[in-house]
Amino acid sequence: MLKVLFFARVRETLDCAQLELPWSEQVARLDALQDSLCAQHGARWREVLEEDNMIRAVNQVVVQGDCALADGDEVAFFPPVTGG
Amino acid sequence: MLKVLFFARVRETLDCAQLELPWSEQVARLDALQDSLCAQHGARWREVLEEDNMIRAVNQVVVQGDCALADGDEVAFFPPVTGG
Amino acid sequence: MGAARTSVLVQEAEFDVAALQRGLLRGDAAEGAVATFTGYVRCDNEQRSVSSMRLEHYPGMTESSIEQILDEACRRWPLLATSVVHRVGLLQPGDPVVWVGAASAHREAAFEACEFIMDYLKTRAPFWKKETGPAGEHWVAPRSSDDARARRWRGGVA
Amino acid sequence: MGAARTSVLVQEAEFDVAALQRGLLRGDAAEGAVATFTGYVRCDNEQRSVSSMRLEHYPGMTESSIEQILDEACRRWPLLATSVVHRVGLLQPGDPVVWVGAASAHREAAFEACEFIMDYLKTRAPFWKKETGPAGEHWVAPRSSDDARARRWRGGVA
Repeated sequence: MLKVLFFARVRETLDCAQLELPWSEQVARLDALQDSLCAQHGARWREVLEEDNMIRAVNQVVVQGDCALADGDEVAFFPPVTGG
Repeated sequence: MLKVLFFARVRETLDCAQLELPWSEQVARLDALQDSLCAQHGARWREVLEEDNMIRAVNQVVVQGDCALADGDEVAFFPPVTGG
Repeated sequence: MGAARTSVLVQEAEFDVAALQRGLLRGDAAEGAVATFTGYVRCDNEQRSVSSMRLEHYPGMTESSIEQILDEACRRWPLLATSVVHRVGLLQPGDPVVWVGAASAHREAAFEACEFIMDYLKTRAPFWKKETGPAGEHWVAPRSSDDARARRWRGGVA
Repeated sequence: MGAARTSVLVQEAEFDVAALQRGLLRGDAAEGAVATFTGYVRCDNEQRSVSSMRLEHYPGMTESSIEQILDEACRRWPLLATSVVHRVGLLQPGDPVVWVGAASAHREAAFEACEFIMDYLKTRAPFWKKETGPAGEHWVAPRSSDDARARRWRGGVA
């Protein structure tokens, strides 16, 4: 299983805080997972998730570029942070 | 009248916290006042007041070099500050 | 001097700056210097009037990302203790949002570490602010000046 | 935004950092940032064990010199309020000696002003520390690093 989380403006725009999907070879990498989500949910998702400043984290660590995903991983999509 | 104050190590070494002396043309400048104090109180005073890092203030403002003194002025001699 | 103590709290409740500052002290008078920073919700932000602010975060990642920032600060400076409290949920103008404290023997380390931690919090910890004002709700955009401040530290100790 | 408020206290009594920090706030939520510094008597200073510390000052000049430092900070940074409390008399290791607070809309001004004020206090305000330890009494010597830190600010805002 992969757990996918969305935060802040991304969560609101997609109207989705969290989803789960089974791990498979088709979603064994981060870019592939993102493509799969966009293909499944449509153009609005692609527009949001492909934004230039979108941040992606795997297991609560920000990743730059693509990376492998293992069964049980937690993936998150969120906009630039604005705390403090 | 001139009021002369000594602080911290200077006060302790000279065993004098404060003295007053009448204003006159002979003590109308800071260097002249210092010379007069040293002449009156002896070599120990000269040694202390002529230390390289001695700080002199007139009317509670640090002065660099010599300056004029007026009747009623407050003069202070003290070592480098160490608060904070 | 042993390992520096670190503490991270993410909470809805208001915090007590005096208690937080006491919590930095070991009790053996090794600390000569404590620098602190408190961030507050302002009544206006970039010319927009603010009536309330909601802070969202990423539970779990928030705490671990702040702990990483504190560990990095402890590697860079000779700290005795450092601590962060960050509030989440609904806040009003004037409410304190974040507190950072750093204790060291000397002030240079305390000041620099405190500033470093704030700069990294602003750019690395997963919090998001949503303002409410006369024009409705509004996700706060990141400030490029925050990125610039965080980049100052990349070359090591300033 | 009007003139920044400044406050200077020289006192024997201990101070309350929470009350001092509240005193920086105007109540209209204009402040986004408060930076503070607290200096404590350490149990050791330059390898000498310290059992107590006596702080002497120059009444009158102390207050006016600190006010000048705060006025200079207000000219250099967009501050809303700034405040200094400095204790005098007999202190023990662990006792707080000095507190500096600076409030501004943004954190850069608050941090820099707080650090500037401390650097100038250390080198310009007429306080003198006398330590007591196993070897007897000892007037604390100025640290050349304090002079170096104060000189950083000569060229204007860092």
